[in-house]
Amino acid sequence: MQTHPAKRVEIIIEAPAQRRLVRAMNDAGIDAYTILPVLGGSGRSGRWSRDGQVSTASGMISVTCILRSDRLDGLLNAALEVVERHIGVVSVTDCEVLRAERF
Amino acid sequence: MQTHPAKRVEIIIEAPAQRRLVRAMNDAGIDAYTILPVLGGSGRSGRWSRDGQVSTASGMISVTCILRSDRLDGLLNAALEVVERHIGVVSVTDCEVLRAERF
Amino acid sequence: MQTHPAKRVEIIIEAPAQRRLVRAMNDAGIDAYTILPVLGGSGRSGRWSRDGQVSTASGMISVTCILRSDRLDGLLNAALEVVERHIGVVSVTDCEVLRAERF
Amino acid sequence: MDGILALAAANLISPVILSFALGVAAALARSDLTVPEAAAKALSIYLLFAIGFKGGAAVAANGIDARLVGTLIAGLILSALLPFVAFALLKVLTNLSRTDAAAVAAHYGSISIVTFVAGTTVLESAGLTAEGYMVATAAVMEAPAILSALWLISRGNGDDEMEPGLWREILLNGSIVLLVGSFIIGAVTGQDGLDSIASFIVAPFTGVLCLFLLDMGLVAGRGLRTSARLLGAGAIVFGVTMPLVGSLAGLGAALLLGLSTGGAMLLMTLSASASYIAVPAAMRVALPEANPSIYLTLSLGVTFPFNLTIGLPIYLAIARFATGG
Amino acid sequence: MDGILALAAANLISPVILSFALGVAAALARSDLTVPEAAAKALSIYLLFAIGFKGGAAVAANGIDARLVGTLIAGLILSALLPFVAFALLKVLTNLSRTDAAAVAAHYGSISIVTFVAGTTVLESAGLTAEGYMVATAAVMEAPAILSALWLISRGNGDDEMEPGLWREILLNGSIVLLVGSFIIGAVTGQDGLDSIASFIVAPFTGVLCLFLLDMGLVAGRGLRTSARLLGAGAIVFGVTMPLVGSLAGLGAALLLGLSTGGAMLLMTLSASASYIAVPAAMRVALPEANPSIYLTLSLGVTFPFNLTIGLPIYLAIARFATGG
Amino acid sequence: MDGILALAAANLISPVILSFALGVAAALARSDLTVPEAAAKALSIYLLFAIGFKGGAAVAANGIDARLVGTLIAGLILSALLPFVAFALLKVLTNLSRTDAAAVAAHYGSISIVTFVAGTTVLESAGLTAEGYMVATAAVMEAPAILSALWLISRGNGDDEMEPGLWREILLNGSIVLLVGSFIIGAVTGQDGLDSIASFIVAPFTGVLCLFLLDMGLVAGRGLRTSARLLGAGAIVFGVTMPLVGSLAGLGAALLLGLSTGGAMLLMTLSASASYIAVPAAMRVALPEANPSIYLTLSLGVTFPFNLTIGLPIYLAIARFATGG
Ligand SMILES: Nc1ncnc2c1ncn2[C@@H]1O[C@H](COP(=O)(O)O)[C@@H](O)[C@H]1O
Ligand SMILES: Nc1ncnc2c1ncn2[C@@H]1O[C@H](COP(=O)(O)O)[C@@H](O)[C@H]1O
Ligand SMILES: Nc1ncnc2c1ncn2[C@@H]1O[C@H](COP(=O)(O)O)[C@@H](O)[C@H]1O
Ligand code: NA
Ligand code: NA
Ligand code: NA
Repeated sequence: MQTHPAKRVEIIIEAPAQRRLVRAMNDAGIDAYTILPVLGGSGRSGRWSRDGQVSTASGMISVTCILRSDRLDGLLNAALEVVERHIGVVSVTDCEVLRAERF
Repeated sequence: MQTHPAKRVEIIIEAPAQRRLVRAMNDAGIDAYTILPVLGGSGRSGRWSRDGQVSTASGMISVTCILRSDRLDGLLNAALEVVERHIGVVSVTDCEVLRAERF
Repeated sequence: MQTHPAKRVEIIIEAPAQRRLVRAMNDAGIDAYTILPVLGGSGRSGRWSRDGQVSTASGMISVTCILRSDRLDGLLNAALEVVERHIGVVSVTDCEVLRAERF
Repeated sequence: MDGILALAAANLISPVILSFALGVAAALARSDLTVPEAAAKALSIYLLFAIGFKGGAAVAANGIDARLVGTLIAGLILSALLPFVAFALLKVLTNLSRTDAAAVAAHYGSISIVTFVAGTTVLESAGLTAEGYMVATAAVMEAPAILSALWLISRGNGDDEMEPGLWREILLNGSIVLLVGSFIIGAVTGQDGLDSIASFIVAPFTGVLCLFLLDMGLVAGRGLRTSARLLGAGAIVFGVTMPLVGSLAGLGAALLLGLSTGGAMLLMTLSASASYIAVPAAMRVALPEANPSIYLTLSLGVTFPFNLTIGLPIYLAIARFATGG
Repeated sequence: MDGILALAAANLISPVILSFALGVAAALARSDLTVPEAAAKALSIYLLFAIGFKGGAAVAANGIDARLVGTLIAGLILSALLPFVAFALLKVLTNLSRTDAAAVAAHYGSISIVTFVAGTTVLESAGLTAEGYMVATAAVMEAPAILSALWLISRGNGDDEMEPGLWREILLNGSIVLLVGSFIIGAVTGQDGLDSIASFIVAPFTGVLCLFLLDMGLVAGRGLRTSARLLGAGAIVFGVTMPLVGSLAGLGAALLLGLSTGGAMLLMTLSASASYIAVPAAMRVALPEANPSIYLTLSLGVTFPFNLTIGLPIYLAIARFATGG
Repeated sequence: MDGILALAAANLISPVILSFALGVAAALARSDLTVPEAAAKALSIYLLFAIGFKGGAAVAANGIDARLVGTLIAGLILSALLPFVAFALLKVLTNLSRTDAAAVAAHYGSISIVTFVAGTTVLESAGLTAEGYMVATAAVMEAPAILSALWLISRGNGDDEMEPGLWREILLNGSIVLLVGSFIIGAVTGQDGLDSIASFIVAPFTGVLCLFLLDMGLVAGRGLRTSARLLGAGAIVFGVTMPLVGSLAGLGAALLLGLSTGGAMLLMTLSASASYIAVPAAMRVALPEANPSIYLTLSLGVTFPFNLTIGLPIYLAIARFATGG
């Protein structure tokens, strides 16, 4: 089947920064993404878990964004700006997509 | 450690289409997959969020399927058939797996 | 933007094995990871779904770990040790990360 | 006329309605207030279980008679026919595509169980009661409208076959199964059964309803904020006209059946209300090409609040007038 | 005999049992009705908290005596020994692997707290009460069976060391900690404590139980649908024989201890019931090689409904006969 | 003195406090007991709705007077000024960075609604009541402290502009909107409204609070286990000194306003308590550089249990002494 090369960016970031990240992405012209919930994790700032949390302060989300390579730098700049202040990790994977016209 | 090349397909699709997608995958002989919940997202049809939704109408899921490359086309055909009618995105990544005999 | 090659390992494993997996990863010197919830899936042992489950016995999680390639084998060994006894799947993808010093 | 306004005002200043308003206001102001999805689903399970059970227990108390059977049949016919009325009205008032119009029409043939409950509350505060089997009528009216909408589409396409299993999937929608199932449990266990769980399904019911409506307000407000621009003036006019049309159809049936004032008012309410749980889910499966933002915003963002605030007192006034109650 | 049948019939036509039946039926019919996982877990937290607290308050009211201590010890021994009986029975009736048989055996030594509660309800409708410390007995019986099963396996492997921390992890399982913890809170705060939260943990209890059993029915039905083929006739025979065997062991202990009719019936019920929360979780950690579909389907899909419908009236009839109550 | 100890002891042996202790103990023992996030959020929605509604209904019953307005203004000023006191104290007692100190200070200027509710319970068991508008005071005190903390930081940075929309996002935090909104609903619908949902928001309230505190204990215990090492002795001293300092500031304001003994005790409690829902969320947005483990552990792991167990009886004793109540 015919597929087309694209980039898959995954931004794991603390939930309270979601609005800021989305705004930065929109400013960079990117408004297609999917947000997955995160149960818990561990990093330099220790372990955490979403269990029983009432406040939205503790908790992370994973934002996945599939896009054409020529738009990658715009997204990474937007993401970096937010991730630099907030807790978060950004990774980029090569992928193939169906129906390239959508991206 | 010995790893083996495989394909990792991720299908982000609206939740009500899950049964249809699984049926199509089964018909294509694929019955190993994992479904992750999706919190929200944005695309051509605007932003949405799972918060507070009572109906199963609004909401997406992410179906991950790891498989040998020779079975990729079968899966993509099955996925495309469903994704064409429903809201959804399909991406394929090269990956390596342990214990190739499972896939 | 400057990115750096890294590996993205995704371990889909039954939830009751989480402690064991984390312990094995820590023993291998790896303590940065993110855990995503899993809604359901299908494999050689049949279909399952998290809906309505009261016991923690049924249910899987997805552990994502981004790390430098030279640490990959340590992680895979740790993961394999646990996955061999438990229900689970391991896949590795090449990725690029921002801010390499974190990994 | 004064009576209607007084009742409407009293209805508006109730915790239930104000909770809905709070939700809408919070969403429009972009507050991050949300009810977790699992909690919202749990609330709806509670409500369906409680409504069904109490309806069943009421039928057990009153027994089955010809009017019950007649009312169920009337509900079935109303649900099956109203989509055609809605479809025609949409063709006149809007320029929605055939598919979108059919999907919207399915919602208005079917019912909203929370509107039904709010109607019961309005009845109670007016000192009226209704036939116990109105809950069963509500259950019966959930699905036929979906079939009518699909027929509208397939006739248009010249292809009148339905995907195998689809009809089954629609009928076995969780909310329908729960409502019918708990109705049967209530009917079988009767007053004894009701007594044993009344402090769970009766006493706290109105309070739980407040939280549920808070959530519905949040979802409706969010929908209005993001999708109102999809609705033209015509669609909004439809969203307040169709309930009135539906209510009159319901009234006609009620008069033919000889229902009590309360029963007439509830049949009007059911006919006037639009689904936002079962039918949207069915439409995503059966008519995925239809745009969900349109039918969800119209049903939950326009018609639901219209019925809740203005519609219910009107239906009661008309029912009283027509039945002499 | 007539009495048993009448009681069994009355038991069957209760909202609690019918809610379970509704869940099973919906799952078998492939309805998409589901209770969200978080809601199901919340229901189980509520039930464990309420059961533990009420048990503790009952002990506070009656004080501690020798029979209490004796009953706890008896529960411990029953839980530790019943897995050997179950294992032997499985070897005769099925051809399960040693590991699978040991895992199943652990479930039948341990207990199901919802079966226990259903037993209490049956007692109440028969106008009987039981010793308040039966909840504590239930808590004591949760875990020993797990150790026995692990011993059965390690003896077979010739390796009798347990992974460090495993035993601790088993004992600190959330459901055990919550049951024991709320029991202690109930015992410490006594009647005053109970009064302050009775309208939360007493009044709505049966209603909440209905929703919980609806969910258990859904899970059990789903399990039956996908995994029934894993169970041979032998396993199913085991699933209804073992509870009877267990109940007789419980009866023996109760007679030795001189428990009341109600106490005897509940100790029988505990011995007859099979775990589906704590033990499955422990098995995934301690015996991951065992197939979860087998023990879950057997415990939740066969033995739980058997006890709920047929078992409980039988245990009560036997307890009455044996204690002359 | 004896009276204080007796009251403190009685307070400690309540289901609510013991549920918190159970949670802490389970978390410290590494039990896997957890309350699902969605259930915890649902519990907090219930509590905020119930607290706000009851406060509003109380104001509706008593009417608005000058003292009400004065108390709201006093609350506003206390919330705005206490962060400066906290900041100074932190500079003396700890070597936290300017940012971390400001973030912690914001928490102590703001309030904890569960501590407030626990204070009400202590009042009730002492046979006292308070002005109905204390809930409104609590709502008013949520946010000003955040602004003060941001001002402390921006002054330090020489940059005193705030990101556009930030202030709005802070004020529209879900918990603030829900508390204020339900307060208004309670005030508008008054006693009739309260009666219609009392069996939901009044009767089961204390029981729901137990489960909520169980969850808070679990989260606090987990925080202590993983982050206690981040707190030096100085920070812990701050965590128990600052509430006392805050309570005295609250007492001063109460005396100036001429509040009742109960009102004074609650204003002290509000001033003494530290936020762990609204402010942590605001800090992640406004001061993401501050370390959340520090302020969460201090507020939820140190000050919250201190207030709950030792603080409340002390505040009551002082309030009684100072107001002659
Ligand atoms: N290398 C990594 N791989 C996957 N997730 C990570 C990694 N590093 C950090 N994270 C996630 O980001 C969160 C915050 O990381 P940190 O800022 O290092 O504490 C962690 O709790 C993890 O959820
Ligand atoms: N490029 C993309 N990257 C990630 N997720 C996407 C993308 N496009 C669409 N989606 C997801 O698919 C949903 C529907 O997309 P659409 O049909 O474009 O509205 C969105 O709400 C997103 O969750
Ligand atoms: N090839 C695969 N791709 C994605 N997920 C898988 C795959 N195989 C197994 N899984 C996941 O692992 C679980 C257990 O697999 P199994 O041990 O094969 O039953 C399944 O329920 C899936 O969630
Ligand atoms: Na209708
Ligand atoms: Na047993
Ligand atoms: Na304070």
